[in-house]
Amino acid sequence: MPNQVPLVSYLVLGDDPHLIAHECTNCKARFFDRRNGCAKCFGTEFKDVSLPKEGKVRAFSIVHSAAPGIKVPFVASVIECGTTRVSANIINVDPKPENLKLGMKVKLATYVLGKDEVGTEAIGFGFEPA
Amino acid sequence: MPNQVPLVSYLVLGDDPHLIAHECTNCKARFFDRRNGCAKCFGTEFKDVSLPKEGKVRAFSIVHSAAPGIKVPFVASVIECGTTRVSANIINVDPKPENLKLGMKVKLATYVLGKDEVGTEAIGFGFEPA
Amino acid sequence: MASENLYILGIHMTKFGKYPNRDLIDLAAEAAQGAFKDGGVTMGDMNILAAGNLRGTGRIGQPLQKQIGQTGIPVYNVTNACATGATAMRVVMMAIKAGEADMGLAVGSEKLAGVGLLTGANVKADGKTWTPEGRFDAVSATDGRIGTETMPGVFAQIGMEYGSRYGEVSFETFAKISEKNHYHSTLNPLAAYQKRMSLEEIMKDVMVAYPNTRPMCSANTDGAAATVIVSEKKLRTLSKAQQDRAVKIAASVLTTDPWEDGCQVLANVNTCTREAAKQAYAQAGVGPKDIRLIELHDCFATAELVHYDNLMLCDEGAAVEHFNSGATWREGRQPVNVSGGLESKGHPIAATGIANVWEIATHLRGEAGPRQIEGAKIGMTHVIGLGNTCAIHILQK
Amino acid sequence: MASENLYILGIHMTKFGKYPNRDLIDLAAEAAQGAFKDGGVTMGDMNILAAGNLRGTGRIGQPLQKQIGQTGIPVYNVTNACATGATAMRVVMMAIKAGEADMGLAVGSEKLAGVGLLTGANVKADGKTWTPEGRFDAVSATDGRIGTETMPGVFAQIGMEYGSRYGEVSFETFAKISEKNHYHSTLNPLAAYQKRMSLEEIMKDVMVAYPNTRPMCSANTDGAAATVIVSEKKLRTLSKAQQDRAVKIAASVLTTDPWEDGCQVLANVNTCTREAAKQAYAQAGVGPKDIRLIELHDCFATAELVHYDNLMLCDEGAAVEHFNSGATWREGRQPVNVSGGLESKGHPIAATGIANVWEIATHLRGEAGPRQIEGAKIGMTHVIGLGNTCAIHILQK
Ligand SMILES: [Zn+2]
Ligand SMILES: [Zn+2]
Repeated sequence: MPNQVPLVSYLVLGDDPHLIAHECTNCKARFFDRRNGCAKCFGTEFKDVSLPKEGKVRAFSIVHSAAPGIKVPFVASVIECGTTRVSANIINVDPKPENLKLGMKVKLATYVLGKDEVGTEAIGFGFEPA
Repeated sequence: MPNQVPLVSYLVLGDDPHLIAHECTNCKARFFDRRNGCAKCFGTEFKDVSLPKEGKVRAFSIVHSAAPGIKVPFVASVIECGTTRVSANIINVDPKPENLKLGMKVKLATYVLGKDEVGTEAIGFGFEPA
Repeated sequence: MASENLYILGIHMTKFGKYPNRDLIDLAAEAAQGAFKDGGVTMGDMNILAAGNLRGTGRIGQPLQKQIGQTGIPVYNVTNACATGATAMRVVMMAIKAGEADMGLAVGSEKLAGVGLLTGANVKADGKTWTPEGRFDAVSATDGRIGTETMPGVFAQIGMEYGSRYGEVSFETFAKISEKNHYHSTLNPLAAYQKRMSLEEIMKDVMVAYPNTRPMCSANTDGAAATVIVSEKKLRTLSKAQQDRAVKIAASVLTTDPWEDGCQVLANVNTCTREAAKQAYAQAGVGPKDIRLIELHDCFATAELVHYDNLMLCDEGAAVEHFNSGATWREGRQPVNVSGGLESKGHPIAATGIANVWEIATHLRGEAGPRQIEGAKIGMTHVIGLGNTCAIHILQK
Repeated sequence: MASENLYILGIHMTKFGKYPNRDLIDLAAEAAQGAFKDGGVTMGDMNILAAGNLRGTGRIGQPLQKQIGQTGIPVYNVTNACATGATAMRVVMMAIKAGEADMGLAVGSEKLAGVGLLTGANVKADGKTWTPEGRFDAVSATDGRIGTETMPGVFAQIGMEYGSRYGEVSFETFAKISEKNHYHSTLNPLAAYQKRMSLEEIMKDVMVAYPNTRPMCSANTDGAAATVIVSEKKLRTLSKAQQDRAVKIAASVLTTDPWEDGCQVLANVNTCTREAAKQAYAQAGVGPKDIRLIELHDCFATAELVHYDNLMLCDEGAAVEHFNSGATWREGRQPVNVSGGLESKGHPIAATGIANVWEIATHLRGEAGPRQIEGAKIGMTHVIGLGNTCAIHILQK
């Protein structure tokens, strides 16, 4: 099996790929990016927490116009994983309005984005209908 | 003789190449660019006036670093043509401090900048020691 | 000082559209000189200039001053995404309230014609070996792979998210909002597009980001707008004609988005708008029902809907019913975007926040001609800068 | 309101230098959080944020707010060339004087390490056929052909022009100014370069734009600075420790260049500086002789000289004599740029206008350690944004 790297560091690979969030140890606000502080309480300590792999669709758009290299149309969405909202594409679905519904249940899925010149695979993620 | 165009429209070519300024008809402030109004009196009417071809050096710098395509070092300067200040290179002089002096007398000179693909020459200008 | 009233003395917008032979400063100068003429003043009367531009150099104040008058006054160059023009107005107002000026010019200018999709995209070429970069340690571009950063897609989701809270909103409803605005535009000679479009035409047009088709997206155009703002004290020294046409700025509010879960995942334009509206109503001492007409930030048809609710023009959750009642059409109880809105008037970003003030002021002055909303005494403008900023002005005659 | 005094409550600058692994927001956040800590406050105490950045996205306010605290307050993104940081401070001050805030944060951040020559160059590829473009109908690039738009060349001429008015200034004199500033930098741990340089080393270094060699040019570095500004009324409600360290802003002035012949041919940084200085002295009720130390905009050694005169630190035309008297060395009567100045401390553009306030405030607080200027009770900062803007602050303890 080739070496793999995640598209972003909040995607944890391995036997059980899942997303993590940086949770403020003071107020429990959650973030996905490298932090200088907490946007809610201004704290500066965070711990990583795992997110559920299942969620439901809070919002979506079928995007027909994107940067070069991105296949269109694709489905951009906001997924509620428990109480935490996540940005993700809805994948493994024909991107038509009739196949998408607010509140629909989805689950995390990963895919190979591509290989670099030393053969390492980059792994992306999306959510697919559950 | 090939067709010629001036580098900028305030350089008038022909038998007697010279610079023109746009003079505010109200307050006589002078400008070289296309105008929306007068920076001094807010008037919006201008007429073109010819500048003397001789002047003296008000300020200069021997510039050793420039955009690609510009030969360095070159002498950037501000020339006083009568009472009007003009930006120009000092040309036809070895660009060394000992050859340049504040207040030195200079006169307008033109040169061929290059030809385009239909053979038209672009004409640039500078001031040379008088 | 802080309680002194401020007024719009002069205001002007260029026609929005394509100006291939005019630069940012030409447009800004036309707007500024138009505002001076409208207000019966000159650059020599200004004590401050605040200038906004987003997609050019971002700093047009001094180049503009070089063209319309170098008087030595302080110049502030501001940006705040699509709220840039409104932010320039706020800076002038603060200078006056601070006692540093009694009259000032705010201007916004943008060249956007022919610009393609506006994205916040962090697209980078895939490197030869994957190398983590940025705040997400991304080894490749994330825009389009982890949701979208394109404006049509972001605002589409903002509209859909409203459906998650209060019941699904149909594609047709969003399209009807666009139908209204394109209908309104037919009466506005300064709109870039003045073509009435049927609901069917709108729904069958090119899909940009479902549920927003092309005519449901703001139009990328060139344009500029400018306004002269004056203190009440100074206004009282001017002519009766000037005083008669001056429009009172009853409220001026700028907010950003307070923390709420998910707000860094999908831009939250609701919280900052609702908060700005609350503050604006309090400042002006009026309620939503007192507002005769509104220019709100319909950067996309999906956005207009949510702002009916955010601006409290309807009961909470009742934006669809509100729209379906006909209230927001120009013949309705409380018309929204009688200018045609950004979808048809055009959206030269930095100009927008002043152009919407021009629209309201023109109605309050009774000078809107065939598109005049009768009896307009109080109007409101709203603009959103993604990222986020909300600016609201309430104007009163 | 307008007459209320304002104070620096907290202020912080990052060390200037190279930060390849930190972005604009990391630097801005360090500066902001440092300023909060210095002032004993939090983001929750701020009622306004003004943020400046020039060479990045130009709008860092909201991305910063997302990292240090989303409280819903108004955010203003400003630019004013090298006066950007000072302009952010002015916006916060106007908000407080206007009664819209009692405490606010101004921040400037820039990533400039490794950036080459900063030009305003309108270089365009020569087209296949000559086509007139722009305000001069230029058929090809003019920068380098009709004078220079590069900063070193522009400021070299500004120094030479002083010589035209008051008698030629030697290369050596300009180089000695740089020698002074590099000497000063050896005591400033936050300076990007802290290396003493001999006059000979400076004169024999790479010539950039005669008479400015490389060490006579401001250093392109990364860095950020931030300050918390508070109203006197609010300050009086804070702890004695906070009140004791607060530094009064005795004057704050922003100007642009009034019309004068030639000002659109060679940037005129003299008129706007002299006017700003006059206004600042009047606001503070002090004269040039009352100022104990000055941080002025030595973007190039040639610039420092002219500002001795513009700030009226010497008699008109006597800048060379003033420098030769030794007055501006740290051991002299009225030291200038004891931080090392932009030539050695570094010049992360948008941070500069706040970092120079940090330097003066640190001396007035008696916290400058080995480089402390004794008895400093009043100090002045000066910054120039080409194009032009001048900002001056007078601080008092
Ligand atoms: Zn927290
Ligand atoms: Zn004039």
